[in-house]
Parts: sequence; structure tokens; C-alpha cells
Amino acid sequence: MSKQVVQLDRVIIRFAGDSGDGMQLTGDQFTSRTASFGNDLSTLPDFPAEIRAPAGTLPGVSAFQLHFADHDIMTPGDAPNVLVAMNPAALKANMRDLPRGADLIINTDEFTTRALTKVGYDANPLDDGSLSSYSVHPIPLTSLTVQALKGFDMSKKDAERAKNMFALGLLSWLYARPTEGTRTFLKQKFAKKPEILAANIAAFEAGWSFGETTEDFSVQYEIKPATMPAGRYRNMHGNLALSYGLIAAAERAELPLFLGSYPITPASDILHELSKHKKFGVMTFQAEDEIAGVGSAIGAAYGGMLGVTTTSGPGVALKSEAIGLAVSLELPLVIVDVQRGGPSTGLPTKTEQSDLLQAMFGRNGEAPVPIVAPRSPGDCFDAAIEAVRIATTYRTPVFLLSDGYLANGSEPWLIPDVDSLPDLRVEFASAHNHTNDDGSTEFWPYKRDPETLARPWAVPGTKGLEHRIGGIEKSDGIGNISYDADNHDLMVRLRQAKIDGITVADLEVDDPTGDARVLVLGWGSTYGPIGAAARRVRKDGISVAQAHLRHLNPFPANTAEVLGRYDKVVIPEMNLGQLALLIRGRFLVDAIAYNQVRGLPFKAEELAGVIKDVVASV
Amino acid sequence: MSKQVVQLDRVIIRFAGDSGDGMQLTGDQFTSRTASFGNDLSTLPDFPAEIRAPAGTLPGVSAFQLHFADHDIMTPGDAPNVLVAMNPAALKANMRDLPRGADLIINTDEFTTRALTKVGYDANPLDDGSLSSYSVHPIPLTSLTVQALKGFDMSKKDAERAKNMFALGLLSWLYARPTEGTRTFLKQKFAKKPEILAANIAAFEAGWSFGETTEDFSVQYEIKPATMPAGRYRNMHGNLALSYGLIAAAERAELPLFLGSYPITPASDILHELSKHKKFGVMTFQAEDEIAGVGSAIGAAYGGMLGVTTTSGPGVALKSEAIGLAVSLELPLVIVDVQRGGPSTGLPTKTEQSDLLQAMFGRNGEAPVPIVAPRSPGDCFDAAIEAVRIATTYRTPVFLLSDGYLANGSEPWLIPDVDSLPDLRVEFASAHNHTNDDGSTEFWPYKRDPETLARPWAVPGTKGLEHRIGGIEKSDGIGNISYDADNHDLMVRLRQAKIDGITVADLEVDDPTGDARVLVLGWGSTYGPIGAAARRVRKDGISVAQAHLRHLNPFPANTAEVLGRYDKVVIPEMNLGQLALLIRGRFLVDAIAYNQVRGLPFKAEELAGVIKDVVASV
Amino acid sequence: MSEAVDLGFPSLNLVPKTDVKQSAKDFKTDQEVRWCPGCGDYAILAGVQSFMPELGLAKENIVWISGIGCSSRFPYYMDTFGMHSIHGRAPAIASGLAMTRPDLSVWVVTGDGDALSIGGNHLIHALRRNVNLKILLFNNRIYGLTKGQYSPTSEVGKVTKSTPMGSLDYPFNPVSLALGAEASFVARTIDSDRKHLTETLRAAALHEGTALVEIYQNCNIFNDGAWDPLKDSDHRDSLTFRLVDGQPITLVDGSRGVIREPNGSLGIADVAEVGIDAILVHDAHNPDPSVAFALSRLSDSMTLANTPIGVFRDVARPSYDSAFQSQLALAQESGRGDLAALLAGSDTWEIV
Amino acid sequence: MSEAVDLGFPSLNLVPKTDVKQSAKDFKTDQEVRWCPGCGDYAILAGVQSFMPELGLAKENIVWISGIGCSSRFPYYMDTFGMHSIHGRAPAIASGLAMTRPDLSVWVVTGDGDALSIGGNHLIHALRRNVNLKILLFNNRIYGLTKGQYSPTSEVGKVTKSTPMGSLDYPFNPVSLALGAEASFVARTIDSDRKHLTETLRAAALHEGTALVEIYQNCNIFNDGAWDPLKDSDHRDSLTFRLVDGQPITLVDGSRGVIREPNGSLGIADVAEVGIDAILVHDAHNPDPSVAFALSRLSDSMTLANTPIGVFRDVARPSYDSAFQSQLALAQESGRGDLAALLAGSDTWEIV
Ligand SMILES: Cc1ncc(C[n+]2csc(CCOP(=O)(O)OP(=O)(O)O)c2C)c(N)n1
Ligand SMILES: Cc1ncc(C[n+]2csc(CCOP(=O)(O)OP(=O)(O)O)c2C)c(N)n1
Ligand code: SF4
Ligand code: SF4
Ligand SMILES: [Mg+2]
Ligand SMILES: [Mg+2]
Repeated sequence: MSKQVVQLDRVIIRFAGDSGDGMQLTGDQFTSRTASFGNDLSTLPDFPAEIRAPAGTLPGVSAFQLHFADHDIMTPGDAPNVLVAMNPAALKANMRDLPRGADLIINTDEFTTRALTKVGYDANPLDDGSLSSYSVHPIPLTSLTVQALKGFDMSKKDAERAKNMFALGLLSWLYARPTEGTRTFLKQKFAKKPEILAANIAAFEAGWSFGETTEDFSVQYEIKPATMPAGRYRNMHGNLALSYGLIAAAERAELPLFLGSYPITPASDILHELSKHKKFGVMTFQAEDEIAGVGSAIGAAYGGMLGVTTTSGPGVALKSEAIGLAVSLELPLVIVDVQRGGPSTGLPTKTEQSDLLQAMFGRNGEAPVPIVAPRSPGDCFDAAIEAVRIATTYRTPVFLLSDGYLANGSEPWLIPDVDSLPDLRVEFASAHNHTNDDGSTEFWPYKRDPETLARPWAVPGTKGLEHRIGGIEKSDGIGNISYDADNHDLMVRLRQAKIDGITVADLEVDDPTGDARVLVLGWGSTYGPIGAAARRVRKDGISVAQAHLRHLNPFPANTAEVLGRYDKVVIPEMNLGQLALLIRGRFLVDAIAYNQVRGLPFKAEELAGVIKDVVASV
Repeated sequence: MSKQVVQLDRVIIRFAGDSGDGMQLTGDQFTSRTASFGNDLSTLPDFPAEIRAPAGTLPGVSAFQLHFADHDIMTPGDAPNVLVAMNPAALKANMRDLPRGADLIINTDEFTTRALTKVGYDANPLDDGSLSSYSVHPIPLTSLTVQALKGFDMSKKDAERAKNMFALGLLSWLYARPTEGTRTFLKQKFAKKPEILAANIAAFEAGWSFGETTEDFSVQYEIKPATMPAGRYRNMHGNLALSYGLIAAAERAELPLFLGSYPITPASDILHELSKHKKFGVMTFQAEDEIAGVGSAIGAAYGGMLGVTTTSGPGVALKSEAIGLAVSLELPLVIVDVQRGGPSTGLPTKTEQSDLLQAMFGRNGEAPVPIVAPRSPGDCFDAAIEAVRIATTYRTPVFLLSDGYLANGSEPWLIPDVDSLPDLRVEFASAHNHTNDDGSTEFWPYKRDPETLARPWAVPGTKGLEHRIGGIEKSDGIGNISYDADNHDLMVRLRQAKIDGITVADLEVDDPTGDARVLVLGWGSTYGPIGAAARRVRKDGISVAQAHLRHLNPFPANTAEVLGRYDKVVIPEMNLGQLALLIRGRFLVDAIAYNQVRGLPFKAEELAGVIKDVVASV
Repeated sequence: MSEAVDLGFPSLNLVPKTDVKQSAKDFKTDQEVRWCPGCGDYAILAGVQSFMPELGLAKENIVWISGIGCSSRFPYYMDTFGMHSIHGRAPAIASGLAMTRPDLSVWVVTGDGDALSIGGNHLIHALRRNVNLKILLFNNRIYGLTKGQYSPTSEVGKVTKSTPMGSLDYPFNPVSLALGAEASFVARTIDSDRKHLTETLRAAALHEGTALVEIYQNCNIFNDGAWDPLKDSDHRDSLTFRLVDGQPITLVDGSRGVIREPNGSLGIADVAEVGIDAILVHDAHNPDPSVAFALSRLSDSMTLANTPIGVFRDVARPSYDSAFQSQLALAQESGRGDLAALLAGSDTWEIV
Repeated sequence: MSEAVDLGFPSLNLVPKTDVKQSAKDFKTDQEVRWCPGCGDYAILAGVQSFMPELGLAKENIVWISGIGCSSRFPYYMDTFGMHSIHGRAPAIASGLAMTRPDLSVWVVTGDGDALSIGGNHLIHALRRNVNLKILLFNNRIYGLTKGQYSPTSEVGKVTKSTPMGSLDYPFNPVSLALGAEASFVARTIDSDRKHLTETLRAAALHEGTALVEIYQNCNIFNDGAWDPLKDSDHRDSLTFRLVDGQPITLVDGSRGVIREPNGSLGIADVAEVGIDAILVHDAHNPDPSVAFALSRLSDSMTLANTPIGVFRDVARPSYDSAFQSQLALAQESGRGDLAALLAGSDTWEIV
């Protein structure tokens, strides 16, 4: 029997279960299908720091949220319309976020007394009416899966492990997702295990047909593809986009890419990704620690490579001294910091923006370093290219500040035309650049380009350019060790002037009505939530302007002018007000800092409220 | 024949020679005599980073400047009235600072053609009239010394090495310094080498009587003792005062002092000094690196010691991650940063204030750390005690920001009465601090003191208080690992609130006329130069107010109010405007940053000019 | 808190004993153990918890300090004092604690990445100093917590997330490294062999100074079966040398033994052929670490053939902390310092 | 810049040769040498500068990288490419350069503090990886640049600025440590012995992979005479074993030699008594590092008696950089990657 089909413009689904239940994989697959179906989407994985936290416990819950729609959206969504809860822990951990009326798909098999008490349910929420204000779909997912796999010669335990595929099948039906891609994926994943492959496909199909047949779901939902700029798209995660950005930049710079890195969550995947691309001449080195990671990248940069090091906050702290050396050596270097919850070990798998001031000031002495930040998963690609442009043009280390939400989140990505990417070719020094009074010539390693103030990049192997550099203060131009007071003052100011003089794109303001009196200023991954909040506010006929900084150091030339245009400036950050401090100190604008440090992105709803209050107050 | 005696109110002498000529020792001795004579004084040693830079070269010149007076003074002085130049390099390197009319005492023996050409003199400045505008005293110091030591059976070379004592003797006569102390010092230094001892004393006396007899010096100068607060005084260097401050604080806290440190200029002397005081139960540990230095101090603090680590800028960078751990563990810890020229290796033996923002922000995540800064060599004692008070009261790491100028400079120091020092005794946790609903009790490591927000200091060995702490986020109170979003937000804010809530003394303003419209705000070692500059300005009948911050984080409660009182605020710093950024960002005051990064303290003259300009502009 | 603490620790180098009877469960905490089901860490935890009572120490005077890694979660599960610190720094932190608190029994838990990669420097320095620490190195030849990159003990050519074409680094042999770093005690044991694990912990606990115990541990998620040859009953006896002081060094099955080669190295021969008397007798107390070092070289890092387990080296050398405390005591023999006198110094003047 | 550089370095593992005749002075810079008069570093510098021409390499393809310390000022005085980096990190920086630039000859200069204290971890990892670096460790058993604190090679009980009652740490033996860290080449020589220094540099230069050369160096300001027993003509021959491949290992004066002890260790005996045939013959190429390790244990860190100098170990093992470059080459065998294809991936959709 075919069912009634209801059109929806957007849906937010959250899959939740044990770390071992494969929720991340399930979410990823549903996302890929949704992407290729043409919806706009945004995702938010949320998992514990442990590899397999104990089954059935609250700390062990792993969740994946997906927001997809027939129009362009900017966030993974505030509150899920649908929660798939594979066990009591998953239900309990996620109820708080669930709005009344939401659909609840519950795996009843796991709601045993033992499992319930383990997370502190004294009564079964399925019976005690506590879920009455939700539309509950109690389904014995596990046993249905086992049943479906009767034919296969595999242990019950193994059969049960396919229950996530059953769930995926069910939801794929419910939202009329294409199924072919999932089959292809499974075929690749289990190429070497035909039995498992067949079982998973069977479970997936069982889930689909269960949806078709069960009374419980009277309707099937349809979300039309979104209208997006024409072109070829793919679903893109932040860490992948960042990795591709680095590879693309290296290609365009015609420099071999060298990554010196030490694994750390949530940055490790960049190391993993880049290690796959030796075909592009990409060299990856897993160092003994973060200091060796950045050290080897400095050595490679000295040798003419595009030197990169990737890490997260604690690793940046360890690299501080070596980054200072790179500042003094004035060599190109890209330092990727995928920010996570701090301080110290903090919350390794959660997102945060609290390394901005560390990136700005976390070194001894006056050691300015440019800072670039991506605003969305896909934007990590462009941000990486921009970081490389600055590093190679100005011969300086550059911070690329991503975060855990960007790293693991995904969105549809318009695949760029390679030839449209900027030309980043650099020129190595090849000859003497200084003539003495007696007419003889020399190579001066610290003789600067009058425009960029960049010093020559003279790599070993270049005849006649033999020279020595180091971390001790050098005399301007010739570069010999110098303890001279005036020279030091000059060099400190030159290094600062070089960074202050970096040309970066102007700050663009989105102020549709043009009469906004309040500006919301942000940086990094708050772009989506701020944008979504601005929309909500505007829907209510209230004017508000949004501007988002890609460059935190130096700030765009027009920043002061932009800030000056508005009565009030609000700066929402996932920290205690780090950009706010810089903006206030630099421009003496009484910016209002709105801060949350919850390890999760802002909710658009909430930000909208904040903005409205501020607008109301002007 | 006795000579005419002229009264002076102040003199600035600079001794300059080869790294091997013992200029630092000579200056130290002259200083000690001057101190015990009762003059006020201030000193500025200035030496190269090399141990014995090559003889007779400009980079090899080592200098020591002493300013002493019959009234209280605040700086080592801008330009010397007297330069003792032991060789052509010393003359050349220091001429620039010499005002016309100054006395020039020159060791003619070293002015050979070879030595002259080595530093680029094509003519001998003693003959070519280039020194005509100075009162030159050409003296064959070396040969006179050798003559004086004829009787002794020692090589000419050894005899020559006593020439600094001859010079000391001469200047001791010229300024009528007491001589006994010098003899005592030499007796101790050469206790095991009677021959050398005798020779040095002979050279010293020869220098003295040469002054008495030579025609060249027609007058002897006298600088009356300064009137200073009554009490017993000694001459005090910054690193020594800081070391004593730590020892005194440990005594008053009744905690054993533990120093975990790795040598680095200009902080090493604190390690050296503290290692001498095992009699006070002081434990010093030379670690394998800076990370182990701070790590061992954290371990000791966990065990109930007063944990301290000492270093300079590059070492702070390396300690960043571990300091973040201390923030998360909320254990008392004092981190001493004797700032030097940066970035990177920079100028190891020069002074700078460029680690303020590193101390503020140089860690991943939101990791606030209080910052205390001494203002003069002697003040390092009190600042150290204050740092310990904050660390132990609030259970937090604390930065103590000294610098190279304070570390090596000296001044008369009023010896404090031990009983007048603050009582710093702390209470370790000794019992359960939480009662469960069922009446049972537990120990909660993160249950805070409602007033200070400090958590209990529960050291191993305390029965019934077994507990585990770590760098991962913890749930408020009970302290178990927690990935909860709201708890993280709460803990981040609690840690910040604890630091913001630290009670520190109000900011005092020196505004004698009470009608100043310009405030000069400073921190750290600029206190002297700013004070001296303010005096000059006031001498000309111009009103200016001075305030100096001991606490950089948190700022004193009355800071906003103080800043609000003045039309303009000037902030002179030996960096590119680090305090200025914090003041502007925090208080939205359009503070004027006046910066120099020359590795040397400000000159009072120059600062006075800056202040006058600002005053004129209001 | 025990008397000893208050008064800057007179050099009594002694940990207070417990006054109650202890059992394994006295050392269990209320914290949910968060390792993967089947992880070798569980067996080690259980082994340690059941060994602890043997020490008979006051629980509050025992401290567990770890770095970061799956293994480093260990302290949360021991009902003593404990600190889960930062990656690689546990030996440094523990050194500061141990040298200032002779009344504590300080244990370090670390992993092959934590101890040998980022923490290598602190480990080798703790060993040469001989600080009174017991260091348990859980070696699973992989980075567990970061989801499976190769580690400094991974075999060459290991294909992992970060080395799709195989790793290039020649691995450390933790025992060789420790012996080269002047270690006074080095042993090796296996997570699954409770009896041997316990013996080895006992020997380590008895040693004064730094004791390094390498524990072969299985990470069933990212490097499952890394040590299987030494575990499965069919092969282990023919692959493992069990080092027993005073006993000839033979494989557990007795088939082959260790002999001296003419070139000064050690070799392996059929016991039947050369006769038991030709087999080298183990002497963990040999002041010269050379033989222990040679023994550490017998094993093949790929096949695990000829892997010695047990105590390689156990020699008496004054611990850093005892010497450290003695200097303090000596300095204070003639009484404690006088602060007023110190501040005043010798060269002063009066202003009235 | 040489052809090799431009095109992502086809795996030619080869440093361009010089086309001019070189002499020592070609390697001198115009910089004033700023060591103390009499410092042992001068002799080493002179030795290196006069050895360099023997390599016959294009000067611009030679790079000297150092850390921080008096010794680490070395690169400023070599007229090649050079970097004076930060304390202890030279091996890490040099590794990044060496593995990406097989066309360079990369040398590291470091001190006993720089290499073994703060830099210990990078050193041992460079050694196990066998990156193609030549590391010269200037061992003066003191921190020179910071004016005389004890170092990880200082003898126990050393009284220095930071240890007025004497140091407590048991020193590292750099050769033992390196062997424990899987080094493929380890040698020791003396600043004052130009001939031996040159031979040793030659052997190191010939080795593919990491070569560690410990150079006993005199700091006449803060630790004068540290190595005098091995220098003064009356004693040195009776204190020094000169290791020569294929030769019996005897003191230079031939009086005593190295023998094998029954317990597996090495011992020292009168050659006259035991006869020259009983003396162990040196084999630097022995794949087993145990004998080299045993030799490193013969010397007394206090008296310096029985100090072996020369090449302890020199075995062939593929260098990290060659393996690193081979993987790159292999991956590109079937052509270079196609960026457009990479960006597009497999799972895409069109929006029109
Ligand atoms: C400074 C820093 N760098 C990197 C990390 C990420 N990290 C955590 S544990 C770990 C390695 C874990 O391996 P191992 O020490 O062998 O412990 P295991 O998980 O295998 O027990 C790494 C790289 C970190 N937490 N901190
Ligand atoms: C990060 C850092 N820590 C400490 C120092 C100070 N420092 C410079 S050289 C040195 C040790 C020098 O000893 P060694 O390596 O033996 O070199 P030597 O001077 O004896 O040749 C130290 C501790 C520094 N420059 N940087
Ligand atoms: S990842 Fe491996 S080591 Fe970590 S807990 Fe799981 S099984 Fe154990
Ligand atoms: S201090 Fe010692 S090592 Fe340094 S330059 Fe002087 S003599 Fe040489
Ligand atoms: Mg591991
Ligand atoms: Mg040294």
C-alpha cells in the first residue's frame, strides 16, 4: 500500500546511541544521500572522548544531528524534529533538546529494566506517560534486525550489530532518500566480507520495507531539493576541505607540501587525509611531539617546501617557542589550530573558539602572526588557500584557526574550478641583492621587498647565496647578529609593520534593509548561527547587519569605518570575549560580548533573542 | 698635598671595557662602597650574550653604569658624567651616550694602532682632537698597574689583569669612597690565593694614591649621603630580592619552598641563589627542560610544597601547556618570568616588557592567570611575597613578571623587619567537605570557598581525602570528569570569576599638585624612569600624575575610576603597547602608548619630553 | 595528613603503613571504567588492584600519576590519590612529588606514545636520576585514544591512519632504551599473565629508585592481537624467555637457551646440543647493564620470537630523592636558617 | 638553485658536487668568532673547516643547523647555509630539511645540554629513524653559555652554580644512550686530536643515516680540564682504547685489552697475561649493538679510565629520508595526482 506523502521545507534529525552503535556512520550515510538528493544541509556530530565509552551509559552516548531543507540553511538546527534513540541512555541524554511534538523513534529492545536503571530511570518512559507530549514510535529495532538476518549464518551478536542499517533504511524510507549510494558505500566498506555486506544490505532493506508496511508511519515525507547556485556539488567536511585547500594551494604555488604533525583530536584527520596524497608530492611526517612537528615544518620551509603543521590548542601551546623562531626567521609556515574545549585537556571532542588570543599573543617578545579563520566546513578550503597566500607572500608563519564544529561538520560544497584558484607561485632568491660601495655584491638575507617588507626566500642549494640565520636579533638588511639598541627597535617595528601591512579583503557587511543600527560581528564557525539568527530577526521585520571576519590579524582596512556605522556592535563568541577584547582595544568601540562556552555551536533561536534585545535597546 | 674638594649632588659613572676586563666586578664594588657610604643609587649593567666576546671588539664591550646622589634618585641615569674607557672599543661603543664636557678617563696603553683599527678608528681620537669637547684624562692604567706590582712574582699578563683594581682605586679616591669594604671583599674572593690578593690590594692602593698625587686631577669630589627613611640598609639586586622574597614567603606560609627550573638568562641567578638556602628547607631541582621545571613544581605543589618555577620568555612559551594544567588543577604555583629581549632567542642579556600578553593569554582555552609585577630591584622582594599570597589563597598559578633590568640592577634596600611580613599560613583540607542526602559524607575536590572561590588543597597523605584530579573538564564540586555543556560553561566562568575576584590593593596615584590633567600609567621596571621624568616635568611647574600597576591581572578595583579622572593617559612601555591594549580594551580609554624596544630602560629626559608634549596638547 | 608532612619532611624515607586489612576492592573507585570492552587495560587494572594490598601501605600515601592516553585514564579507577596530567609529562610531575614527599609511594601509568613519543625526554631523565617512581608503561604498539596512529614501538611498515603506505620509523625497544638511559630497574610483563604481572609489580615495588615496567597490552580496537604469539598456548612457550634470577636463560619450553658468542654478543642454541651448563645464568643484579642490554636485543620486533619477559635489571643505586633529602638534612644539621640574618646580609649601613 | 630542487625532488638521493677546488678557508665566514680564547670549540671548527673540502660537495648544498649554546654558534662560522635555531630542537628542524631535500648534506651541531637535556627526545627519535643527519655533539660536561651549571654528562657530585652541595643526577653516557635508541652510527673523538677528529668526521660523512659523533670538548672557563686525563701525554695512552675496525681492542699503550667475561659482560685484562688472541677484535659493523654497548660501559665517568674513542657502531640501515622519498616516488609512479579529480571526488551531484 502506498502512503500519503507530505511536503516539508526542512527537517532536523538526530541519531543517538552507544559509541558502539555506529551512529556517526549512520548519520554520515543519511547525510550523503540527502546531499546528493540536492537538499541544503548542515551536520553536527557529537561524541565522547573515549573510544568506546561503556555501553548504555550517559557518557557513552554518541549523537549525530542533521538539518536538511529545500532552501539554503546555515546551521545543524537548534532542536531536532526527530530523535532516533537506540537505547535509554540515548533517550535520556537527548530529551532536554527535544521540543514537544517531536517524533521519537525508539529501539524498545534496549529498554530493559537493567538498561533503564543504569541511567537512572526508575520507570520505563515508554509506559509512564512521560513521553505523552511527543509522537512516539516504539520499534523493536534489534529484534527486527535479527529476524531479518535469520537466513545468514552469523551469531545473534553480529546480526544485532546491523541494527543501525535497519534504522538507516527506515529513515531513508521515511524521508524518501535515494538508496543506491548507501549500497555502493557498503559494497566498498565490506568488499572483503561478503557475508557482512549482504547482512547489512538486508538489514537496510528490511528497515526500508518496515517503513513502507508498518501502520505506525502513516505518512512519508518529501523535502524538495534546494535551489542553490548552479554547478557540481559534493558533501564536504571541514577537515577534508582544509586538507584539500592545502593541497590545492601547494599545487598553485608549485611548492611541495610538507606536513609535520603530531596526532591530536580534532586535528588528526588532516594528517590522515594528507598522508593519502603522496601522489601530489604531499609529504607527511608524524613527529615525536608537537615541537618536532612544527620544527620539521620549519626545516622543510627553510628548504623551500610549503611547511605546514596541524594541531589543536594544547599543541599550539607547545609550539609557541618554535613559532617565535619562525617569526624571527621570517619563513613561510602555516599553523593549523583546530580549536577544542579548553583549558588544558578540557573537552577534546567539543568545539570552542578560545585559542584566538593564544594565536595572537602566545609567544615571548613582540612576535606578530597573521590569523585567518574559516566560517563553514566548506570554507575551510578557501581559508587554507588564503593562509598559504599570506605565508608565502609575506614570508611569515600564519595561523589558520578552525574548530571542532567546522572540522567534523559538513555541508554541500560547490566544487571549484581548479583554474579559477589563485596563482600562488613564489620566487626563490637566486642572486645577490646588495651592492657594496666598492661595487662588490653580496646576499643580504634580511633585505626586504619595499612593498611587502618580505625578506628573500633563499633556499639551500642556491649557489652564491650561502648565509646564516637564527633566532638572535639580526641587523636590518645584512642579517648578522646585532645587539644594537636602535637596530632592535627598528627590527621589532619592521616585523610588526610587515604583518600590519598585509593586504586583506575588506570586511563585507550584510545589511539588506540598509537601515540597521545594530551590527553583529563574528569570526569562525559562528557564521552559520549568526546568519540564521539574523534571518529570524529580519523575518520579524527588524533590521540587523551582519559582518564576519575572515582575518583576525591584521583586521581589514575598513573595519573601523564599518564599526563606526552602527550604534551598537554585538560580538557572539564561543569563548569569554576574545575578539571583543581586540575590537574594543583596537577601535575603542563599546562592543557587547555575548559568550557561551558549552562546547557546542550557538542555537540560532537564542542568538536571535539576544539580537532583538540589543536592537530594542537602541 | 691635599686637594680642593668640590661638592656634587649627583654623579653618573660608566665603567666600560672588554668582557674580560672585570668591569662588572669593578662596578659592583664601587656600588657597594657607594651604598654603604649612604648615597642613594641605581645601577645598569650592560654586557654581551657571549661569555668572553673577542677582546677589543665592539660586540665584546661590557659596561656598568652607576648613578649615585645625595638625594633619592630613580634611575641609573641617562648620560654618564664620567666614562672610564679601558680600550678603544669601549670608547667607541660609549661615546654616543656621552654629553659634551663629560670626564673621560682613558687607558692609553690599549690605544695601539692595531687596537684602534680593529674598531675602525683610522686616527687616534686621543690625538686628532675629536675629544676636544670633553675633559680627557689619558692614563696608562695598564703599565701603571704593572709598575705597581713589580715586587710581586707574577707574569706581566697576570699583573695586567689587576688594572681594573687600579681604576677602582683611582675612582674611589676621586669620589672619596670608603675603601675598607673593597679590601674585605678581595680578602674573601682571593682567600685561597694570597699572592693574587696582595697584588689586587696593591693595585687598588696604587690607583688611589695616583689620584692623590697626579696633577691631572686637581679636585676631589664629595657626594654627601642621601637622606632616606631611617633604618638599616643594604645594596640589593633584583634577582636576589626576588629570591629572598620567595624564601621569606615560604617561611611565612610555613610551606617548604620547591623550585623546579631550567637555567636561562637572565633568570638563572634565582636558581643559583635559592640552591644555596637548603638551610631554610629550600629545595631546588635543575630539570631537563622548562616543561619538566614547571611539571616538577606542579607535582611538588600537589604534594603541599610552595611550588615555583623560574624562567625567561622562551621558557614561558614552553611551559604554556603545563601552566594550563595548573589552571585546571587549581593548584598554587608561582611562575617567575624575568623578561628579556624577544622574539625568539632575541637579546638574551637585554631588558624588555614584551611578555605581558603572553602571560595573560599564552595558553589554550580560557585559562586566566593572575599577574604581579615588581617596579624596582628591591621591590622584587615584596612582589614575590604578593605573588605567593595570591597563589596560596586562591589556589592558582601566578605570574611574577620581572625583567632583565630589575634582575641585574641594584639599589639601596631598607631591610624589612621579619615580623612585619604578612602571615601567609594556609590550611590544607583535612576532612570531608560534602554531605550527601543520605547523610554520608565525601570529599569534593572542587567544592569552593564561597568567598575566594578557591578549591580545597588536599595533599596526598591525608586520610580519607583520596581523590583524583586532571586536566579534563570536571563537574562543579564533585570534580568527576564531565562533558556536560552547561557544566563546562559554568566551570569556565567560575575559573574566570575566581581570578577576577582576587582582592588587590587599590591603584595609588601620585599627583602632588592635585590638578594634573594627564596621567602617566606604567607597570614593572619603567617605574623609575617614569618617576624621574615626572619630577623633571614638575620642576618646570607642569602638573602630571603618575600611577604604577603592581597587578596586571586582575586590575585594581579603582582603575576605571582613576583613569576617568584624567583627560589623557600616557602608557610608556618597553614593548609595542601591551598594557595599552589591555587598558583600552577593558576600560575604553584612549590611552596613548609610548613605546621603545631598545633592550634598555627609558631615559628620563626623553620621557619628560613626551609627557610635556602630551600635557601641552590638552 | 601524616605528621611527616607538616615539618618539611625530616629525611625519614618511609611510607606510613595501613592500619586496616585491605583487599582489591578497597582500591576500586565509584567511577565507571571507560575502556573499550575487551581492552587489555582491564586485566592490568585488576592485577594492580589485587596486588596493592600486599604493599600494606596507607591508601592515602599512594599516588598514581598519568599522562594522556587510554592507559592514562588509570588513576581514575584507583581509590588512592591520583592525577591525570598532560601528555608525556607524568614522569616530570611525579618526580617533583616523589623527591619532595618521601612518605609517598608514587606510581606512574603511561603508554607507548605518552612515554616514548612526546614524553621520551622526561622518561630517560627520570631513569638516569633514579627518582623513586614505579613507572608502568602500557605498550600496545599504537596510539589508542587518538584512534589508531602508529607509535614509537610499532613495527616498521605498519599501515595506520597516518601511514597508509606503512610506517618508516625503526621502533624503540623500551628495555634497550631504558638500559641506555642508565635505568637501575627494567622489567617486562604481559597484561594477560596475572601471575607474572604480579611478580613483576612486586619486584618493582621492592626496588628503590625508578622502576620501569613495560607491560605488553592488547588494544583490541586498533591493534588487536599485537602480542598474540606470546599469549596463545601453542606458541608462547617456544617464543618466550622467562628471566629468573640465578636460573639459566632458556625458552619456557626449555628447548633453546642463551649462550655467549665468540664476538662478545649473546646467541641462542639448542640446549640439547650445547648442554645446560653452557647456558647463560641470569643475573639481574649485575652492575654492568651490558648483559641485560644484550638480552633485550634477542627478540624480533616483527615475529616476537625470543622475547624475554621478567626483570632484566635490578641494581642498587641511591635514589635521587634520598640523596636530595640527605642534602637538605645535612644543610640543616646545624639548625634551620635565620631569615632576619639572611635578609640583613653582611654589608649594611644604618640611616638614622 | 640546483636543478634537483625545482621539481619536487625526484628521489635522486645525491648531493651536487663542487666544480671548484676548495680549501679550508673557503668555509670560513667574515664573522668574528665569539668563543672565549682557549675554548675547545676553536679546534673543532678548524678541524671541520679543513675536512670539508674532502667532501667535494657544492658549498651551497651543505647546511649546518644548531640549537642554542656556545657550541651552537658554530654555523655562523661556516660559509655554507646555516641556521642557529632554538634550544634542543636542531635535530627536529634538521630532520624536516633532510627528509625533504635529499640533495643536501645536513649537519647538526649541538652541546651536551642542548642535545641531552632539553633536546634529548628529538635526538633519540632522530637516531631511531635514521634520518640522514650528521650530528656533532660538543660534550664539555657543562652549560657554557649560561655560565656554568652542571649538565646531563656532568659527573655525580659536581659543584656548580646550581649545585653548591654537588649534583645528584647520574650522568648519561651519550654513546650508551644512542645505542639504546637504535642508532646506526655512533662515534667518539676529542677536540684536541685533529687527526682522530678528521678520521671520525670522515667515517660519519660516509655513513648513510644518522651519525652521532660525541666530541670531548674543553670549556676552559667553566669546566677547564674536564678531559685532561685523555689529553696529557703521560696518561692518555694508558687510559684510552682506540677502536679500530678489525683490530684487537687494547689501550693505546697496548698494555691491556678487552676480553669476554664468563657472565657475558666484557672485561679488561693484561694482554701479556691472556695473550693478544684472547683480546676482542673490534667490529663496528656487527648488526647486534650489544658489544658496542658493552664497550661504552668500560669507561669510568669520574677517572675517565678505559675510555674508548673511535667508531663504536656503523651498520647499514636504510635512511628514513630515502624510504620517505621512495614512498613518494612509488605513489607517483603512475603519474601525478589530478587536482580537479581530487576535489570532485566520487559522490557528487549537479545543480542546474
Ligand atoms: C599535547 C598533546 N598532544 C597530543 C595529544 C593527543 N593524544 C592524546 S593520547 C595520545 C597518544 C596515545 O597513545 P599512547 O600513549 O600509546 O596511549 P594509549 O591510548 O595507546 O593507551 C595523543 C597523541 C594530547 N592529548 N596532548
Ligand atoms: C628554551 C631555552 N631554555 C634555556 C635557554 C638557556 N640556555 C642557552 S644554552 C643552554 C645550555 C648550554 O649548554 P650546552 O648545550 O652544553 O652548550 P655549551 O654552551 O656548553 O656549548 C641553556 C640552558 C635557552 N636559550 N632557551
Ligand atoms: S582504544 Fe584500544 S587501548 Fe584504548 S580503550 Fe579501546 S581497546 Fe583499550
Ligand atoms: S664558556 Fe666555555 S664553552 Fe663557552 S665559549 Fe667559553 S670556553 Fe667555550
Ligand atoms: Mg599505546
Ligand atoms: Mg656543554
